[in-house]
Amino acid sequence: MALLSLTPFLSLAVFGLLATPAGFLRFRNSKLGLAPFVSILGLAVAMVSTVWLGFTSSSPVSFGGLQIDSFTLFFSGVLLIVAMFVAVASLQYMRDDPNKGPFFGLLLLSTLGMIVLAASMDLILLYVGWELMSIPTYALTAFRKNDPNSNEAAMKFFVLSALSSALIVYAISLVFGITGSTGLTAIASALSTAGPDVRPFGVLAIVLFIVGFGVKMAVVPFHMWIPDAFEGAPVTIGAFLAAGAKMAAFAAAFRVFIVGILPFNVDFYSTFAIVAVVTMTMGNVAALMQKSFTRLLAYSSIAQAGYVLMALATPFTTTNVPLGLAGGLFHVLNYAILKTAAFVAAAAIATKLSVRDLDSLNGLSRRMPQTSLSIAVIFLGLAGVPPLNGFFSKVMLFTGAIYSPYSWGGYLALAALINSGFSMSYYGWVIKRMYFDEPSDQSRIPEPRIYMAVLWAATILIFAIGLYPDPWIRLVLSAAAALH
Amino acid sequence: MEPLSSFFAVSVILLGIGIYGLTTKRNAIRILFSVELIYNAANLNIIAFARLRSPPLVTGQVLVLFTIALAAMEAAVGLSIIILVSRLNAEIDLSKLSKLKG
Amino acid sequence: MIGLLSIAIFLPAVLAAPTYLLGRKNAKVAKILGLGTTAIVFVISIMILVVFQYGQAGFQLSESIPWAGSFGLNYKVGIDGISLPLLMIATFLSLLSAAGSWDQITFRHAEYYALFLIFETGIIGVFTSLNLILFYLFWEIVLIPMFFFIGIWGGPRRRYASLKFLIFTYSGSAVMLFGFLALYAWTGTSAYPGGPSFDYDVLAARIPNLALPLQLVVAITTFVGFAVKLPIFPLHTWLPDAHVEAPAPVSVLLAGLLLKMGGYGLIRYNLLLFPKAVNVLWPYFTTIGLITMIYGASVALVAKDIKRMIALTSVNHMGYVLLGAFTATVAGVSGAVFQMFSHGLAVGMLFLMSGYIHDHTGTRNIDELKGLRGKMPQTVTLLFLASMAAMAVPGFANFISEYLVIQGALSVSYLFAIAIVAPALTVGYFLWMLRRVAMTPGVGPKNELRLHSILILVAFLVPLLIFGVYPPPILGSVITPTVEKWIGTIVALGAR
Amino acid sequence: MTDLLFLAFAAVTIGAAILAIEARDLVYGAAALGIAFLGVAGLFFLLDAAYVGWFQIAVYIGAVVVLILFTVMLVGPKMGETPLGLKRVSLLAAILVSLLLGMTGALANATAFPGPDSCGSGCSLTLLSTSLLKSYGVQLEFMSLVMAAAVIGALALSKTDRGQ
Amino acid sequence: MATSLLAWLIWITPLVGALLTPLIAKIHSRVRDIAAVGFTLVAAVLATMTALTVSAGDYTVAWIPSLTITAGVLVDPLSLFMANIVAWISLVIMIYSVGYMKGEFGMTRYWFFMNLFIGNMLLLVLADNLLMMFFGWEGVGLCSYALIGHFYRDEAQYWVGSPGDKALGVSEEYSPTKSGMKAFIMTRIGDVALLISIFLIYAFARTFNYNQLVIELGGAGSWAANLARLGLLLPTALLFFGGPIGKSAQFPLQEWLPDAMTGPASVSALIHAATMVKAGVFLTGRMGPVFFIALSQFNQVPQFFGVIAWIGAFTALLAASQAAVAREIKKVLAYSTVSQIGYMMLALGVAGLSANFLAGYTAGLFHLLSHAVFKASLFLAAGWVLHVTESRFMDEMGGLARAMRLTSASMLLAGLSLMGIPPFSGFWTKDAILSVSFLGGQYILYGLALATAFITGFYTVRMLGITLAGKPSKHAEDLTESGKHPHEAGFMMLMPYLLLAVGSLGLGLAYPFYSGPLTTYIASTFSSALYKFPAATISTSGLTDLLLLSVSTLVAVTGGIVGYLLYFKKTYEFKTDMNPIQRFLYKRWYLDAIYYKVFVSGILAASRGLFTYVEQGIWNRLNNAFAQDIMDYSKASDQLDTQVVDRAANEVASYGSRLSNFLRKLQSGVTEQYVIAFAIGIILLLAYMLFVVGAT
Repeated sequence: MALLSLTPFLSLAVFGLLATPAGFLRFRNSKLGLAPFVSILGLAVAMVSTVWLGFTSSSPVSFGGLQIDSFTLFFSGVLLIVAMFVAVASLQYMRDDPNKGPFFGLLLLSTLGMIVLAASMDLILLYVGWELMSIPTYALTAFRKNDPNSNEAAMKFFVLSALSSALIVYAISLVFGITGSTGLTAIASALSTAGPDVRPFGVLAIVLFIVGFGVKMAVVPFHMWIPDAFEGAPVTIGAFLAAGAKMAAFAAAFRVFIVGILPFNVDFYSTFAIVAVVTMTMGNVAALMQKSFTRLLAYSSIAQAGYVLMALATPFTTTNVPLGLAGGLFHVLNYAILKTAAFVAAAAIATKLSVRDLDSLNGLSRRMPQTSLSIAVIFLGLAGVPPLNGFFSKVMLFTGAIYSPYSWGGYLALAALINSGFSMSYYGWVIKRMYFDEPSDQSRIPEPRIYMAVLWAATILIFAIGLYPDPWIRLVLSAAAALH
Repeated sequence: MEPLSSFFAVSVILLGIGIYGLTTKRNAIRILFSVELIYNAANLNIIAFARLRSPPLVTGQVLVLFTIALAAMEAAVGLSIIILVSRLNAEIDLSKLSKLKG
Repeated sequence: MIGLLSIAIFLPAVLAAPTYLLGRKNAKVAKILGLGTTAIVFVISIMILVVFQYGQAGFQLSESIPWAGSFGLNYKVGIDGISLPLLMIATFLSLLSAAGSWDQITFRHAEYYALFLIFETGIIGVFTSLNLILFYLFWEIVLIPMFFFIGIWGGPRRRYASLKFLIFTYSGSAVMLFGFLALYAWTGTSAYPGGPSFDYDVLAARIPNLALPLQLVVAITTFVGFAVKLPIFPLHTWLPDAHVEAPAPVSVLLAGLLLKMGGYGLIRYNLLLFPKAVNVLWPYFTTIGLITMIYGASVALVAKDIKRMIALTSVNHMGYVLLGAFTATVAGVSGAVFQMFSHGLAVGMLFLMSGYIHDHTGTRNIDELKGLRGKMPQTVTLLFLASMAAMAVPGFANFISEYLVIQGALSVSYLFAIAIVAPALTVGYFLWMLRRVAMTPGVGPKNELRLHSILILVAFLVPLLIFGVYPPPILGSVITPTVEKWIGTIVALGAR
Repeated sequence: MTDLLFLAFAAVTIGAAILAIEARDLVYGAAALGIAFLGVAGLFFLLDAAYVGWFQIAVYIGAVVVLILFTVMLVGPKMGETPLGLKRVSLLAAILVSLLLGMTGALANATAFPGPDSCGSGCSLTLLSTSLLKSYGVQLEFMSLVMAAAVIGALALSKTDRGQ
Repeated sequence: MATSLLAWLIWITPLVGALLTPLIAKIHSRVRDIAAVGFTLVAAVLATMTALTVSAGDYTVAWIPSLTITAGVLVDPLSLFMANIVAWISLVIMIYSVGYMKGEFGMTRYWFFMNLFIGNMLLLVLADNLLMMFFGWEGVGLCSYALIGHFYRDEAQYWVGSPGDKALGVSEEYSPTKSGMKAFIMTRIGDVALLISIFLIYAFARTFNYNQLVIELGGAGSWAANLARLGLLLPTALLFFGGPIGKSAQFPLQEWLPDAMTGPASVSALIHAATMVKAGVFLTGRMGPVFFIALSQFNQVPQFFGVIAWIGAFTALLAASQAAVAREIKKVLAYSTVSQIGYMMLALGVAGLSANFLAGYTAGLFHLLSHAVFKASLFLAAGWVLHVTESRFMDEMGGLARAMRLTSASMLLAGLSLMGIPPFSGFWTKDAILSVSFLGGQYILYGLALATAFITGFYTVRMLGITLAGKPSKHAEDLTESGKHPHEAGFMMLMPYLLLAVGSLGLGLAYPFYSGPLTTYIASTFSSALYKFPAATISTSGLTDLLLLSVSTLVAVTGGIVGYLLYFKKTYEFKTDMNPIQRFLYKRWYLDAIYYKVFVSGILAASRGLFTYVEQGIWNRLNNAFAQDIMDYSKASDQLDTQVVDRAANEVASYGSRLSNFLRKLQSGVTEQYVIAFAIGIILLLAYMLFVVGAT
């Protein structure tokens, strides 16, 4: 029954709406209330149904503009992992917050918006999904109402994000003007026969799409809100923004560019290549001198966005295999896990040490051994050290670049590889701080179990994907094929 | 009826005013104004494109209904953030909201 | 079916976890588990030695399991005459280094031995893998334990040295990875039926058809990666720092094995895969090798720290590998392989000894070590012998290898007669060191090493002397047939 | 006739938009913004999109502008805005905007626009409502969720917590 | 095969013995001493047995298969001749060592290196190919280095050179360790040349084997022909000769040998007089004929052999002149050794220059034999004298003949042999060299050799006169007063040098009887058809022979008389203010100082420069700077790193961190600036898409 395919959406919607009222109910006298459990249940149901759909459904199912294919399911899996990690970590992080109901409700609705983005084959739906994702995150970023940093972060985030939404609408207006349609397949066929007279509008639309999505994807120079927002936002929401919202923006970009605009005879690939190189270089270089852990994570996430952008620059090989695209998707998965876990680790440190300064990391391995170990693993994964997961997605991305039909593909890969090598300097530096430096305070710090659970789960996933990447590579290849 | 280029021109001018406002203004509310102007510019575009083609399309109007509604909701949340900010800070001047940096 | 090689590769990594977990409470358990595992792996390597068919040129004991087949990745391992000596030296040096760590590592044993075992997995993997990505994987695995070894157990400047090491080698390998990926992409076009692949044998068959410019690009980029590890002259600055700061048993691994990865890569991947490119590039590469040889020796001449001196000799000796490999002659390449084998033993012994000396005298400054003979007569004797090996005195395996390299070089061009300056300089700095350390009147009370330490040191000497006097078991029946076959192939394909 | 109307609406819209941005008092600015929205609504009427025009008036003027005014009142005394310290910034902004406009204009110039056509059934309200409910049902559903989210978010943010 | 094992064992026995010595030492020091001598005895016996039983031939096994290199022992007259000399003289000296070294520290090491040396020396001699020979060659060098520095504690009594000796500001005093290193490095220079030559030969001949080299000589495609075609044959031969120059201390590499006298006297006798320094002569003898044949095909014989002859003659004169003013007894002997080896080289060189190759060749080898015997004797006796007088300076001895009659007698006998007085062996062999140079038409060389003979007579008598005759010096009297009377050596020590001295006389007396057969025997080395030496024998009249004999004897005697007049009657006193000629000679013609200044100081300075300016100055800085900046930043938390790390930041590499800091500061926190960046981004993207990609 085709409606079953909607289970992930429905469960997120239902439980998301339920969570807010559930926030008023107490659960066995615990301080937590019922909302977190309702939302985690909702996420679990969505997750299980997504996995089940992934194994059973063979052909794509469409509802209006909503398309449930392996691309959708892949992204929904990734985003649900992120949401799950964030939700579980928030159990601890939001323990003392009185507004847990709205918090978890918004979290679920936002997750739903992200999945809708990944599933939308219609620009109207895409825009609705975009807003469904964004509006709750504005509120979530500002959730520490008494923390001026949280407010400031939300303010900046809102201003730039609203601007990006407006520009996306403007871009949609132009595409609609050219093609007279909002469905991506119709747009694709219209664009493939589009005459030269509409090209200027198409080009403007492409630019505005890049800018609009780029704000969330952390494309330089539209990235500037990111470090501020990540630092100011509640740390778990930082993870949600970094791993969830950003990846959802990539999902939207993949949909729009690969499905919709690809047939249009405009060479946007080189644009993406330039943007990718600038983004990763800027992210890596700026990360080097950061003083705050979350800001360092923010810049590293900007750099990682640069790598994923390569998937848009060189999606297909000369033999028309979506290798780069699949690599991009794989990197989305790996990055989502790594970055969420990194933020959770940051949350663990922030809750216990109440400073986010990098100096507080000195000698951390003796104070918080589990956290330090997972940070080390995560950072090595982000740097792309085998056999951790980040390595294989990078390999696919870079191979895809070399393998692409464009003459600059090799340079792109080389630039990315040099960046990747360079990035080790700050990742290694943090590891050095944790393991080699002397702490100013030797005392052992108890590590909250909930964070540790998330971190260990992530660490195991990092190793599992890295050691046996085959099923995952297959998964991303089929997801990429679904787009094409 | 006026040609499409006229409507497009108005739309682009509104877009320009919006971006100008964004770059030069520091008051959060006024920045919200600018964003809304860009939305309106886009909406005008859509309606014009939908009407001024043969045959005219109704999809454009549907799209605009959505954008109007969503922009309004976004504005609502944005305004509540502004109120929140004003509670803790002396003002809502964005140039003063620069504790998070570098 | 899991074969001997896989057991040798993965056993240490698998046992690393219990070593860490059980060793956390009791350091002794960690030591025993660590040392025991390396011993078992050494026994396995002896079994490999028994099973190995001598005089054969192809890959043996091969295992192939699809690993990420959807991406052309296979778990593929095997050994031939080039990798066998390195495999043996890897297991042997790991054993000796683990034994040497018994005394010399004094804290955080559980972590140390766990990392040690992971390192061993990596190093064995590097020498046995026959898939480019698998190779790269093991290559990087080696890096991380080494980073921690230097950073946690190192000397006063350990933080600086470890970070420098990490950044240098990681950047180098990133460039190398580009070469590998490019190879995959450029031999994966429709011109090559069978789809893209990272498998060594597949690539070896395809690359001759690859256009020269592309071969050149890949050869140069991979060369950079290997050259940083080797290391060659302008890229060597991480090495003295890393060696000086690392604890002595780790220096053994660093100089004895880590550098060999570069040499092995140069031969296995750079030389044997790109015959046409080698034809163009060999003059440059060999010249770099020559410069490295002479430069390393010259700088070692004035080093004040004995460990730094030994470290710089590695630069000198690895220059031979580069020179020998790119002469693309049977003598040169055999010599390069044999040089890696013999240098690993000789320099390993020297480093371990420097650690012992440091422990017993509290200094590594050559000038302050005067009169050591009085304190540690036996150690000084061993220092003599080890120095003789490193000086390539006839009778030690190093002589044969260095000789073969120079022979190979001379058979290519007489200009390489300059190479003979290097051994002369080598003798100079070793003798000068010995004169200051060993040939001065003894001072102070006797403070000799314990018997087991001496036995460990002697264990290095045994193969050096045996193969120095009678190399056929390793040179004739292992290295040469393989090298002959490969050289025959690549020369036929256009390498010089 | 339509020409005149178009010009009038366009002039009102653009003038009010500039005023909204530049008015010193935010209340005037908000009012000017409302007038600009009205102008756009008028243009919608000109384009035979009456329903959308009314929707625009209802939502933008009835909700958004009112919300803005409320906010201005609430924030009221803290409304100060530091003037731009540097004229150069606004000069830069002007240059940027004119560059953008110029480029867009160049783009538009190169494009041939289709001529106007009779509206026919394309402008009928029935078609609009049926397509909104039938073809775009899913979108509508999700938009309702956005509304819910916006309400929850706005409430959560503006709610004063106990003990704080 | 079974018998060939004997030949293998000749050199293996002492090597194994050396390795066993440390173990045997654990039993008892006495057992160790006996065992050490025993190994040498076995080697000596084996050498003789081989000569008697094993038929000549090349006995090989596989060695380095990748290059088809085999290992082997070459049994032929030349190798057996040398092996027997080496083994038997070694035995004698080993026996002497038992007494001489009694009570010294580090005896296990001493025996170890002595046997190792003997083994390597025998390997050098017996090897059938250049590569194995080189093993032995390097081995003896190393043992020499270790044994010279045996007294590594550098007590002043083991130094050479008078206190405060300086030439050109370079100290001429050498401690054992310093001179050991000097010896090793100087000989290494020659070795490098030798090695290059070996490689060149191998590169063309594809073999190291002596016999193979000879067999492949003939024809146009031979290795020699190929080398000659590239103009490399003569350079190869000359480079090859570099090894002998270094090892046998010939000009210009003669400077190490006098300083090598810091070793024990037994070592000096064995290594620096009787055996190792002869390795160069042996090698020249081994390969000389090969080069002769090779070069003769291209008429390049005179160039090569001329160099040998001239170097030999010049070295002989140079060293003899230095011996004439030396103050230390062992240094006199060392100079004398250099000088006598110069004679041998002269002989070998003249062999190639004259019509009769074999005459010169055997003359050189015979002189090698006789020199080995008498010089060993002199050294051993000098060793005892040193011991008794507790001084190395001749002016602190004097009048020893009264107390030590047998020692003095043996020194006199050996000294007469050295002077070349009939009927001692030295007379015959030196005369043979002189006569081949004269008869070969090399009159200038003959003149140089004759001059050397004169000086030899002079310095030998001078040495004997100062030490044995006259009155005891003040130092000697002081010793006597303190109860240390000069006395005769014990049997174990006396016997060896007495035996050798008498042997020298015996060899001389028997010379006319054995010289013919021995010549034939050695000549049979070249029985192969390949050795096409000029067949012409030099026909000389008996009168010429007699004349030559008389001249050389007369010259030597004259020199002796001058010496006698100057030194036998007077008590010699060492004076620091010498006349210019004396000073010039005493300062070793300033050669040593110049070498030191140019090479040692020069190379060190260059290395230091390389280190300071290149290694530290450029590369380290360049590479450090990047990591450096990271460290700079971390100084707040990590003082140590920054203090240690070189603070000189490099402009180029600090860009990374500066850029990073710049980017960090760019992040001003002001939203409007973000928007401006945003707008700039849009413009740039649009511009790129429009103007580069192309909108139309």
